[in-house]
Amino acid sequence: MVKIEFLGPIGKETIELDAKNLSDVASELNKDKNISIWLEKSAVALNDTIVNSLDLPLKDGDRISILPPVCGG
Amino acid sequence: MVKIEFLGPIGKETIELDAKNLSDVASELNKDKNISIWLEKSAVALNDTIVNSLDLPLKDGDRISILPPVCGG
Amino acid sequence: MMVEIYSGPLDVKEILSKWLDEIDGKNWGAFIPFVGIVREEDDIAALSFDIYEPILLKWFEEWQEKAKQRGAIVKMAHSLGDVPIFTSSYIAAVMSPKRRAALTLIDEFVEDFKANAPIWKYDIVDGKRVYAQSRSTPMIGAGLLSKKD
Amino acid sequence: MMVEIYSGPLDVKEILSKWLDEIDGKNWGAFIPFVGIVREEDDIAALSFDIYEPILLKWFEEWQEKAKQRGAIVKMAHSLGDVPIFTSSYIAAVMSPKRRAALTLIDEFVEDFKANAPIWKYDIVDGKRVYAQSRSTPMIGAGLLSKKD
Repeated sequence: MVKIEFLGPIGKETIELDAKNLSDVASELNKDKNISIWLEKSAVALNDTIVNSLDLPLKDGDRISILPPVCGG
Repeated sequence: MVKIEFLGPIGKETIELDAKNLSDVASELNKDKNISIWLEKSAVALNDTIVNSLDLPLKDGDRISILPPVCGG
Repeated sequence: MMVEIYSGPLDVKEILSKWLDEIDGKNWGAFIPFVGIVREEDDIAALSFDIYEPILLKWFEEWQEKAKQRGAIVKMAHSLGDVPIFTSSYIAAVMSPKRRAALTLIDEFVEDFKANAPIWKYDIVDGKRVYAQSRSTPMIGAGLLSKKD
Repeated sequence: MMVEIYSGPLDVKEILSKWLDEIDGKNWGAFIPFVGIVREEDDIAALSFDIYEPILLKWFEEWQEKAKQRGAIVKMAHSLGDVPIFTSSYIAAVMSPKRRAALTLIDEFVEDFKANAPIWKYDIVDGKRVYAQSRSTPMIGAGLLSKKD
């Protein structure tokens, strides 16, 4: 199981999923329209490191963060 | 008569000259080698306004400043 | 040297004084702080901020490393929660031996901060907290999980 | 708003505090000071400065006008006479509604200051005051009176 946390304004509780890689996560999350509209413009971190590939294998306990558009300052 | 003042590191007292325009001033000042070496890299102000032409007519009491290379800050 | 996160508005004088004390007696020739202040605009009473610290710290550490390679140091303070208009929510700074490097670095650091620091901004209007969506920027790599088909 | 000229080193905290008080309650979103500090280098004990105020004030007024056209304000403080190492001789600052304009303006303002403000720098080494010739820049229009033939 991996944890998915939704940061900032997405306003959704952390969920747990069975997923072998980020493609599985993408498939699952895109089923929910309220989440998929955020995914288009959100970056993704695996255990607090921004990632750029869907092929990354996931292991039990991994933590995935969804980061919507930012505006610090 | 016009006044010529030498600013910053030139270290020369103000002088007075008879001159109808800046060309006359240039001719006169270039006679002194200790001044002419500064003129190559110095800007010129007439009554505290930087000027860019030798043809400017001068009138009695005008004040010309010679500004050597700068380094503020 | 860490990111300094404060609850509510920043005490600009105190933070700048502290950073000035840090450079005292060192050989930095240029110190450039950038002070960001909440503007009165669109009837907002305040801005409010969420921060995801673990990734902010990594982002900042990478900038410390980039600055170090140029012989410089970067500093940063940011507010968490509500920050009323006319008060400061953000201070960045560069200390560098030389002017030119310092001016380039503060520009790059502040611009990358706006684009990639994991901080979310909200307008406080009539007591409500509204995500500043139109002023926000997708981070580098955004859209990875978006359905392409 | 005039150029502030001080005898000897600048009290950075006091000057920044004063400028921060001036922006308090106004709608400036970005305040960027540039603080120049005398570096320990080549055995100098201090730097020393001559200033030709009438032309410095004109130069500064032109910059105030340029800044105004961009909706911003520029500020400046500079030392006259001797300034020991590790103390400040120069502070410039920009106040602007927006970040991007402020970053561009402080860069242009500081660079033009170095090239065209009528200020002359001397190294104080072994009690002697030596013109910093190799670090100095001819102003725009330099060479007008040079003999061309």
